[in-house]
Amino acid sequence: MSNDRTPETSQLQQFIQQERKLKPILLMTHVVYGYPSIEDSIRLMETLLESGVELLEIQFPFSDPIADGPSILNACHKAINHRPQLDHCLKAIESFKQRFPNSRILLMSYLNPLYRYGLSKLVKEAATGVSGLIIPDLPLEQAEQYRKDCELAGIDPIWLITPDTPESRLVQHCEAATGMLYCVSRRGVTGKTDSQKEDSKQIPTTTVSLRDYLGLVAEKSTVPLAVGFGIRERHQITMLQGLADVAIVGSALLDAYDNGGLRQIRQLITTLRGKN
Amino acid sequence: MSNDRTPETSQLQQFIQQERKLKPILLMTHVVYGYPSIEDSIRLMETLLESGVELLEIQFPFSDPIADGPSILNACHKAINHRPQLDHCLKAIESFKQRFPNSRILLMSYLNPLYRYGLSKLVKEAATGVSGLIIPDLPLEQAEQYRKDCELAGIDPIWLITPDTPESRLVQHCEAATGMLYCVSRRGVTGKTDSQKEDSKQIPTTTVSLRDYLGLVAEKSTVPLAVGFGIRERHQITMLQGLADVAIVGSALLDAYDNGGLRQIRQLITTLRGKN
Amino acid sequence: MNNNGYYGRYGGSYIPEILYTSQQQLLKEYRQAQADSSFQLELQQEMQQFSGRPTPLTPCRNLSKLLGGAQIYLKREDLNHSGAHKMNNVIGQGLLVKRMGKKRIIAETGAGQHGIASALIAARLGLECTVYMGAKDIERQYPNVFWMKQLGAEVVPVTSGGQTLRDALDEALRDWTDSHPSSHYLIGTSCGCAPYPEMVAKFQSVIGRETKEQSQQLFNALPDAVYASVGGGSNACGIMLPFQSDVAVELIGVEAGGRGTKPGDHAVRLSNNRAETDSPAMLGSPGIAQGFASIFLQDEQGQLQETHSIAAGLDYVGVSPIIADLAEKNRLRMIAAKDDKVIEAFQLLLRHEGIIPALESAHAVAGAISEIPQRPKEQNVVINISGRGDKDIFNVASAVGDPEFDRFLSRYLDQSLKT
Amino acid sequence: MNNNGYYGRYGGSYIPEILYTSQQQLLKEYRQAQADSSFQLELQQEMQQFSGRPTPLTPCRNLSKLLGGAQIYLKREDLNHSGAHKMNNVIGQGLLVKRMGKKRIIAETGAGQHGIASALIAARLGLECTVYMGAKDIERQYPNVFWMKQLGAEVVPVTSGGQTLRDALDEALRDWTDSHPSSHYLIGTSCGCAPYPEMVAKFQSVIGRETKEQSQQLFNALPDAVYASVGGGSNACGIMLPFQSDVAVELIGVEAGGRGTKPGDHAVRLSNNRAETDSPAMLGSPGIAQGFASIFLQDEQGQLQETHSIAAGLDYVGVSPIIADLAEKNRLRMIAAKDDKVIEAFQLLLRHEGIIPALESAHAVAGAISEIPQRPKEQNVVINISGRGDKDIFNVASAVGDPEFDRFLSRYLDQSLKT
Ligand SMILES: Cc1ncc(COP(=O)(O)O)c(C=O)c1O
Ligand SMILES: Cc1ncc(COP(=O)(O)O)c(C=O)c1O
Repeated sequence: MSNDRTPETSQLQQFIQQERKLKPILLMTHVVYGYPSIEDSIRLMETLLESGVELLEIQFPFSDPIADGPSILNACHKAINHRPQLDHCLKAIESFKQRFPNSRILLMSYLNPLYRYGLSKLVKEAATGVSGLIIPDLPLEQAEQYRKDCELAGIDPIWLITPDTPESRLVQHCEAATGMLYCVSRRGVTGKTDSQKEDSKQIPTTTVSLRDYLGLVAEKSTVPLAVGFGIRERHQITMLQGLADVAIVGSALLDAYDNGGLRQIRQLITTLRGKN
Repeated sequence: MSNDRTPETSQLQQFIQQERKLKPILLMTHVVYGYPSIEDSIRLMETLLESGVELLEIQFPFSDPIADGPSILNACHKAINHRPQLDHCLKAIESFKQRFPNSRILLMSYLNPLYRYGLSKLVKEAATGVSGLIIPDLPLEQAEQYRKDCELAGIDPIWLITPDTPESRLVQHCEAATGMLYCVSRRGVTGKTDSQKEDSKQIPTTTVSLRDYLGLVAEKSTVPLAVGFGIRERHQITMLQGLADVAIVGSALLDAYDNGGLRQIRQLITTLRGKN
Repeated sequence: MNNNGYYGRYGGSYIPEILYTSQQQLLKEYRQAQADSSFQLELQQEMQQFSGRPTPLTPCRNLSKLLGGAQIYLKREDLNHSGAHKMNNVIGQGLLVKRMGKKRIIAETGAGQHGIASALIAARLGLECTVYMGAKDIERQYPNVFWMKQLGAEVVPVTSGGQTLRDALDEALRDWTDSHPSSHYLIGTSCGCAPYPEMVAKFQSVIGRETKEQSQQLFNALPDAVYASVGGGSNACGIMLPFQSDVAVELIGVEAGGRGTKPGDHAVRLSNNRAETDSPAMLGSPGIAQGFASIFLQDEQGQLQETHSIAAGLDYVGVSPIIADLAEKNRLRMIAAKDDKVIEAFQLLLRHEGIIPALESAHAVAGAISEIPQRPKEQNVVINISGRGDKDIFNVASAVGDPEFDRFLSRYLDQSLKT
Repeated sequence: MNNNGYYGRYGGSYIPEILYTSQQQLLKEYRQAQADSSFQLELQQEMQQFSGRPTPLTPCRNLSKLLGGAQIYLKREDLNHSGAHKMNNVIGQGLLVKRMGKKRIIAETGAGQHGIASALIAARLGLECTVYMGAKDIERQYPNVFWMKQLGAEVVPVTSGGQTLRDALDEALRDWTDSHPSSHYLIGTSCGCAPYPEMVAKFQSVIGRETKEQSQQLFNALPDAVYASVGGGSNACGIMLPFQSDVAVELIGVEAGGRGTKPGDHAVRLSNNRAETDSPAMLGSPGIAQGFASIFLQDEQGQLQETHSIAAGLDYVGVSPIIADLAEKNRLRMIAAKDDKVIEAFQLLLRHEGIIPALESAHAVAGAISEIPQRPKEQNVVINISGRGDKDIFNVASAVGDPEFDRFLSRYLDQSLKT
């Protein structure tokens, strides 16, 4: 849980804390830029923003997304066929930012496309529309310059932690964290595995219970906690209330979209919010 | 050429020398017992004997006739399918001996069928119809008992010599020879090779000329000389006159039989004898 | 390598946070094992007893005479158990897995060589084994899949992306993020996050150490030049690293020239560019993917590209950071050999020396052949024959166009359908 | 062996007179070479440099534990260049050919192993090479033919008789009678006229000499038992002869039990009879064929019979006179393994030790497996793995019935037809 120990609180963190005063938990939805087409992906983002999700995580696709499971992997590979360009993606985000001031946008990508673009340049340019950056294959150790750039640009670099992260390393991450912490709730990639094997009635965890895990993180951390991987149903979100500030929905969203388009998306968001 | 140096002259040798007083060269024809069938092969032998060949070489087939070329090899393999039996073969020969007293019969086979039958037993039993035995894979060195058995039975073991046989070994063979010597005129197996490659106008030899080769053998030898391998035409036989006592025709005969049956056989014999 | 696994600006460890613990455990265990003489003894023993090391250095008098230049020697990694240098690495990592107390290995494979090597060592050490292999590669290289299955390994077809090595590698990494406490990811070449490049290169460096000793025995000197094919870079690292500080020994890496320079037609990452010219128009360019920084074949947006080589083991999109660094520092000269030249070199070695190299290794031969006539006769050149070529019969038969081979397969199938 | 090449009542030289000179030349040159230390040095060098000897002795802890009897060690002839012990012999004879100044070798081959080994050494030594192979074997084993041709050898299909090994052997002998002044007949096993059995056994005996030394190193004693498969007998002679006078070492030969005891269904020449019982109703009986006296599979008329084995290298109709003699004198115990047991043993070795034996060698494994559980744990048993099993993929895939393999071949053919 967030508290106010940090001296200068980031925009994103402030936003989340503000919203949390009104709601027991926020929703962060995950979409892939360029899937199923550039245009359609933008329409999907608009739909989500219109439906009022607090946080929108936009994944700029990479050919080799090693931390993603089948749904997102497939979406990325399809998206690449439309030759997505990072600068166009940033432009789109900028326009969302203006049109949907009640939401915040996070850009997620693997390192290589950003690196090819120039990571410092990207951070600077992204600042106009993006509140936080998520780069799953950029570890804290390799990120000195990146963190400086982010600070300068006023963007939060979002760090991921997992139930396997040793405590000493958790502390490091918590110290480095600004904006929010992205807590992976279990081993493995996005989407499938546990959540599909074990009839998706529970939030999957590893050995430690989710409660203990998030409790420990909250203790060490001063920023809001977002919990991701495997969330498909309303009751999973309910369970998270009181443990985290943000519930992240990724693969489930993609699957809904693939099954029933924007209509199904609106339906899913409504369901997840518990409004029906 | 034969001369009379040997103390006791064999039956076969006497026969050849006798015939040679009347003819410039004798004919030895080669057939495979059991090819194309037991009956037909007997009819073929009868035809040859009726046509007056002086010597008939009957090959008892073996599955692995390593010194034979394609025609005879093929005949042997076909013959084996009719399950030829050595004792039946000997019986047939015995009856020929009685019906055709003006010809002599030689039994040729590879060692194994004879060995399985019992070589000593075979030599004894064969004596009633067979004048000589030809075993291409039984070398002089391995033949002590066999030679004794032959002497006792009054059968000639026919030894083969070749243009590659070193002189010292030639002398050994000439000393051991009784009945006749089988002079292979060139390297290789029966039938094909040279005679087919080089348009069959010449008797094929190796490096030494045939004349020199046979001259040398005649010098060392006291028995008649038979020359084999590759004889297909009349003029080849004419060339041998004065150099050898017996011309051996094998594959050519088989080929004629395969092409035109007994009719063609009679034709070939007539041609080879120079009677048309 | 510095402590963070960097070779110059390449290498490092760029992995999802979930893998951090296992990566650190591996790093620690590997370092300890390196310093543990009983581990080193066991390693050396298994390399000898199971794989038949040392492999010989074979003088090639006929080929040397034919080319009329330097004297040619072949380092015979084809004589290893499983028929390739891949065995050195799986033995090393396999023993490390035992040491870590893990029960299962995960491997990715392209053509199947590393898959088979992994399945072999798993059977030998009593480990479970899961091999990820692109669905297209499975189709093309089924005989290898057959053997992996016979050896008891589970072979998982990867249907994402181009359905080849790269996708298999990604999928193996995904498995690892899921299973890392009990499973070890056995990477087959000197790529991936630290300590993999260093570790694989180290396990392979037995090749170069032997070569050094054998050169002294055979021609009383170090070789003047060493050629090796470069896919991921493990056989090249293996034979070259022990010569790194012997500056008189020229090191030449040969990569897959494929059919031409269009994207998807080759796997030329290094030889057509100097890494300094960081332009994406070059064939390969710096990137960070699959856990490490190196030179990758990629487009302007940083998407990794498809590759091609007649040798399945050379069509990797990246390259070992160790190789990228050595090339950048001009300690290693990179050249490329095209498919047709490779087939020529392959046939030359068969006809004149009676040795059937893997098509991968035939790249090294082709590269050497293109230069040896210009080298003085007094020079001694070593070519690394990383593997044997029996496995390549389907590719070679297509390339030389032998209709009899097709007829044979038809007959076999007819027969098989009947029974 | 006595001076005429006899081993007891087996052996000798029963060849057409035309071959006498060449046989004598070979005998003389072989004897001289045996006494010539420079030849021996060259032989040893080529075995090391070209073929990678010594081959290791591999302890098999998993299999030993599984069977619960004696400790199992494998002599790894599969690690030779070309993948089988056949290489030892062709190196020896190849160097002898050079010594005799001949320019061409003739070889017979059944499955193709010896054909490939001959083609390899011919390429290596700059000799011409003609390989005789039964037309049926060519159909069944085309991949090997493909390699022989790629290596520059001429492969002559033999269409007579059963169109298999025996016919090829006859045909090679015929070629030799034609070409002997310039050609050497390179027999692939320890059969044929003297001095072939002795010579081949001698060139192969490096296997046993190494095994002896390695046994001392690994378990400080001679092995209690040695198992080897017996086709012609060369790998068995090779590993066993150096132990002949060590009477405490039990020697066991394993021949091809095939599908059953009907003629044409097996190649059991020795294990079902004692040679003394000279009855043709027994499976094998004494005979003289193909240049030597030994035990052959033949009918009452002395016609040699057809044979069968799942391992093409074991379906020879005769057997080495050395083996026949050792069996007769009870120094060697012969047993047989049937096709299905062989496949089981093959799979066991794959799963538990990560070693893929040739189906020939899998006979030795099957034979050993049938006895090892009854042997005390303190015993050490060596099994000769005469070759590797990659070559057997077509046979193994049929035997285990993997439809995916057939599908792979279909796809390859479709592809090939398109291009
Ligand atoms: C025989 C052989 N050589 C070379 C390679 C290329 O890999 P590396 O560059 O890691 O040696 C492979 C890869 O599969 C291979 O099988
Ligand atoms: C691998 C292997 N083992 C055994 C044999 C049988 O021959 P031998 O009994 O001469 O060793 C062969 C023959 O081709 C073979 O290839």
